[in-house]
Amino acid sequence: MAISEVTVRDAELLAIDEINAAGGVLGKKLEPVVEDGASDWPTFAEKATKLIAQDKVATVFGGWTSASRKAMLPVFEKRKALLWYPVQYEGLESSPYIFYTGATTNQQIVPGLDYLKEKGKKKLFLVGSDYVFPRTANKIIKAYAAANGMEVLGEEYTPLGHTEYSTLVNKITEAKPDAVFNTLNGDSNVAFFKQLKSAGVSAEQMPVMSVSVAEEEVKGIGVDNVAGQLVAWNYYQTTDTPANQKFVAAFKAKYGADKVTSDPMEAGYNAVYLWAEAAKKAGSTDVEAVKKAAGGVSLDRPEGKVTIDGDNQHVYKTARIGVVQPDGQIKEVWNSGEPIKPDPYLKTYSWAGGLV
Amino acid sequence: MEGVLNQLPIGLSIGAVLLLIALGLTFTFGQMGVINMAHGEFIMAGAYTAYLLQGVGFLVALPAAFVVAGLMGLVLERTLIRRFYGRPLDTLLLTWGVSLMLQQLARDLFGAPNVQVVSPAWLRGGLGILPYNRLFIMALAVLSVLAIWAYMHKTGQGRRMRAVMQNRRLAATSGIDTGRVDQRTFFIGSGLAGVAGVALTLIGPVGPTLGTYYIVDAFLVVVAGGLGQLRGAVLAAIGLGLLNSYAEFWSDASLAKVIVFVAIIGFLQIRPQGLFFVRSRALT
Amino acid sequence: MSEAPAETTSPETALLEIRGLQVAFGGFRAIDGVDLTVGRGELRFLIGPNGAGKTTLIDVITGLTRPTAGSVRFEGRDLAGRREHEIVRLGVGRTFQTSVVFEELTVLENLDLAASFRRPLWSLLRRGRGVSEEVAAALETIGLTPLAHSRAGVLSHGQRQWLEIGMLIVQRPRLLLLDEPVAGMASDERERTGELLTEIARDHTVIVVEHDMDFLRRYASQVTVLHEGKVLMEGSVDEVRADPHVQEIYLGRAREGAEDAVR
Amino acid sequence: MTAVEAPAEAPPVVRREPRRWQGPAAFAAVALLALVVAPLLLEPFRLGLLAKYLCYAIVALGIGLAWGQGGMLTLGQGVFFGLGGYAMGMYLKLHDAGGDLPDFMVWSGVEKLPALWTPFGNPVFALAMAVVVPVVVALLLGALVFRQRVRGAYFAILTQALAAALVILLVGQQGLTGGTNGLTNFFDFFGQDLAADETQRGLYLTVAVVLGVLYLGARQLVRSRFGRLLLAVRDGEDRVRFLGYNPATVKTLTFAVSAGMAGIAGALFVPVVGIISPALLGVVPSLELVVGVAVGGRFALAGALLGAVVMGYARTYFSEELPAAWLYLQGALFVLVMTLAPRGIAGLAAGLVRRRREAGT
Repeated sequence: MAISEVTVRDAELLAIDEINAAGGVLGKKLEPVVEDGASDWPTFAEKATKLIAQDKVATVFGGWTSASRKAMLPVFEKRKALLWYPVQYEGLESSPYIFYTGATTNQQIVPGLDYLKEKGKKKLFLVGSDYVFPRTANKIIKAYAAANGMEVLGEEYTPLGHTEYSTLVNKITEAKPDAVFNTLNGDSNVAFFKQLKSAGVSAEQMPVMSVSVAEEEVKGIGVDNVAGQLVAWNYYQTTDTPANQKFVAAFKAKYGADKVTSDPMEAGYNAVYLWAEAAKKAGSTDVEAVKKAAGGVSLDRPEGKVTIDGDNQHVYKTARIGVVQPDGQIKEVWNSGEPIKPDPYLKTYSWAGGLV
Repeated sequence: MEGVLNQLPIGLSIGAVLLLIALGLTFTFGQMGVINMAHGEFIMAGAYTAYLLQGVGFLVALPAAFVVAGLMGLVLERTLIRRFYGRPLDTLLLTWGVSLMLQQLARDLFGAPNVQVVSPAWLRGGLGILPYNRLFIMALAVLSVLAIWAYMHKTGQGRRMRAVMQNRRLAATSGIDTGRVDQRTFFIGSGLAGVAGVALTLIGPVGPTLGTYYIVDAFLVVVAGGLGQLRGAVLAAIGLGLLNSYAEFWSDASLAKVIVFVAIIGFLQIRPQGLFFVRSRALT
Repeated sequence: MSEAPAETTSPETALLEIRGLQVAFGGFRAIDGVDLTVGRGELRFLIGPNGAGKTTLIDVITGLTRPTAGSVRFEGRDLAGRREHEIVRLGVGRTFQTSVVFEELTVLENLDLAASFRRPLWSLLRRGRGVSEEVAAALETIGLTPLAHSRAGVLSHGQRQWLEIGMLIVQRPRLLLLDEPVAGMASDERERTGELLTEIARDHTVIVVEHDMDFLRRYASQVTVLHEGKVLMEGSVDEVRADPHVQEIYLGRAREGAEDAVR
Repeated sequence: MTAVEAPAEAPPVVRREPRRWQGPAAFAAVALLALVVAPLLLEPFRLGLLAKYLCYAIVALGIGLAWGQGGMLTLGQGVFFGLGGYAMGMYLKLHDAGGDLPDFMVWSGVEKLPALWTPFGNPVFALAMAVVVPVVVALLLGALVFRQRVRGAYFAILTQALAAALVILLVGQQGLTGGTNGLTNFFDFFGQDLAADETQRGLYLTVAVVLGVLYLGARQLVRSRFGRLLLAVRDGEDRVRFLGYNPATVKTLTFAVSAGMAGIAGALFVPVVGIISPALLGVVPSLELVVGVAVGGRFALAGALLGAVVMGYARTYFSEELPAAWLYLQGALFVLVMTLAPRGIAGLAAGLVRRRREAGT
């Protein structure tokens, strides 16, 4: 299990512990079976099959990259089993056998753009890792820009795991955008921010809005390289809700005081609670019954109120823009006020008409 | 237009990174015939050394990483590689196994996420397009090459090393302890990987998979450089650095990698003699 | 033994013609202006002290080394720029100082492989069964019939050399180049090799590179002496042995080696 | 430094004609086990995994030919596996889409089916391409590289770089290839429902039969004159040249055969596992395949094949039972095999048999 997948698993196990301590679901204790997708999509599919066919689990929580979800999707659809996917993703999907507890594009990318527009950033430069999420995100960004009087000066992709960003930084500084929209993934963020910083580009003159940099990544990038930069998520460790104080405390108690919590972890943590709530409502862990009961299930979670949208099986989430602080935490500077209805196909956005 | 000009120093600085990561390999691979897939993990060891020595001083980390990675190389040579001389393909697979274990070891020791290595304050800022840390890497690459050259040509150990590289059997019969020379070569080659690792903390991630990002590039430099000579590695690194820089500037990072690969295959068509030579009297 | 002395060989019948050959390795001239003509049916010995350019000459003829200048013509065809296997296909075969046979294959398989080189590659896919007459004859000639099914890896040094010669014979080359065929052999093996050589020379043109004077005296007729990359002289064994210049380079060079050489 | 590869330790020292019935009997026993016993005993999920391992075994067979017999260490076999897999995946995708655009093209913003895809709607064409494309790529690469006498370690590194480059290319062409996701979500396989257990069983049997046929073919190749020539090229490429053969041709053809096998394996893999993605053909999976071959024993075709199955099983087993230790185990296993038993399981077995025989006589 590579890097961040581990902490999502830890958060999910914490939720299971908590639910068991409170008496379990429908009078039964939850028993976790952990399998490792090894950051390898076909392995995700193999392990999902094993969990369903051999271990006969009630439901599966997990998946990391979009590719891992796409690889597992046919397994769950064919075997009519449930997957709870906890990561923000590129939308344009609504499988009847998947619940999406992370943000879809209109709960993360669109609010991020709204924020940049509000701040008067008209010229954008798009940087992403070469895979599905950044490419789809950038398509949305370009459509948004076209409809909102913004200009996209450049769109660049680098291979996954790429670590040489001097040429890209040169391209960016030459284009002189007002802001950079960053959909780089994993280790590439470290190299990108280090090299951007040492090229003397500061967050004040050219802020970078990132959608894959959370509290955990900040540590690896080095706070001094990323402090002052913008991120778009639905949850931060600093999010001020009673449920979050409890979550952060419980997580640190279980895994160590130096651990941080982040958006995907919180979404995974939520997923377990949402499933448990739906099962209670259905009075059964049967897949079809849970699916039917899930619509409208609503809970107060660390990120605030979340509600399952019965139609597309996504979750209503509050969008939050944050700024990375010198202590490595992220401070919220803007939020959407209320949970945003998930719209994976951006059907309610007129500018997105040509996308799907 | 300024961007095009900027790509020149950028290309040179990419070349310097390539040279640093490949320098050790020109010894262990180019001259000893050992394909060390764990070279990337020695780079990683160097980077973690810099991580552990934060606060002590960045310049202290350089020799420390040289020694740490060098010792790792020495242990590897003494315990395993020694049995595999003359079987380069087997060493390749063997050291790959070692590299997997080292990656997992790093994960267990330091955790799976990247760790933070703060660049020293005196490397903040820059000169023109090149930040000081890039200039530092270039200077380090030049210094390493000079040091190696001086070692090989100006010291007795270096001369013995060259003797073994050119003709192992003859060297052995003229009283050179080839085993010792091999150990030294491996120590130096691996140590250089450690130095590269420290330098890479300035510009890239520091995590368990660090080595895997650089290993293929490092080998390509040695293949393109051929000859197993310092000169070949230097020229290949600079050439590939510039090619990378301009290919990426005019296309994108993904395509640049493909272009570099195609260029190397093409280069081999023109100058395969850089890559091997047939000994007429001792056919294999 | 050959009846045709070199000087009477006319250009039409010359099998191998080397003109103005030069080979330089860096600054060192391994061959420096060699002319050599070998006629059909000849058995020619090439001698000379170490570094005289004997093996380099063979390497050039067989395409292993590229000449810096000059030409090599075989049956009137220029060999320049041809790859090794193409030259073999033209009819030039050679052995090496350190014999190379395929140790994983049996003696028979080694010979069979050599004999099959003119077959189209596809026909090699069939499982070769049985022993062709030609291969059987070669086995007999080199005296390895009893070892036909042994792996070549178990052969002695002498047997390997014979196997190599056998592999040459089955290829029916029109020119054989043998590079020090008796080096490192015991005396009975030398004897055997000498007989083999005599037998082969009956219907082949052969060039032998050899150091061993004793062997030379017994089996050679025509000798070319190379020295420092040049042809020092050509002539019969007796002429060569009587030549003071030759004696000087063999005797003057290294006394201890000389004894061995003129023994 | 010389790029001339020293012949690694020599394969079996004693060339013994095995008793005539032994080979066929062993083959029949394995065939019975694979075709009758396994489908009866294993539950569908495990049978599917076995089918996957057998796909890897087909690749391993090719590696055994190229590396074990021909001395060409190919670290880019995933490339050919992937090309075969994509050919099959493209057909299945088009077939499922039934005239519409495949799903990933829709979300990648492709509006018209790319010309490259059009002919793959034809199953015969797609199946043919699954073999032809890898073979042609291998022929081209082989012709370029072997003609220039690039070999040994250099060849290994070049094939590795090829794998790295192809992954980047596939990932970058998302509209054409599905990007990192690759091609997945297939429903129908020549009229059979891919989710059904019977389909999976049928696929398993197909893979097993194909593997058996290819094994026999490869064995025939190894025992033919061509096979001896290949061995000769491995042990003395330059000497072979002086026998009038062009080693580059021999190597290129063998490399192409091994590529074709990998292509077939890839094409079978796709319906069995349900996905083909760049992650399956990069540097690491290609190396893992070679590792399997080395563990099983590269000098014997059966060893290579066995190694792939053993490694596949070990990977599944340990990642289920001891996930944290898997990387250590894999690394350690490999170091041990290379150090103590460089001829792999097959070598150990052959040694045992020989010892017993010697004890008996």
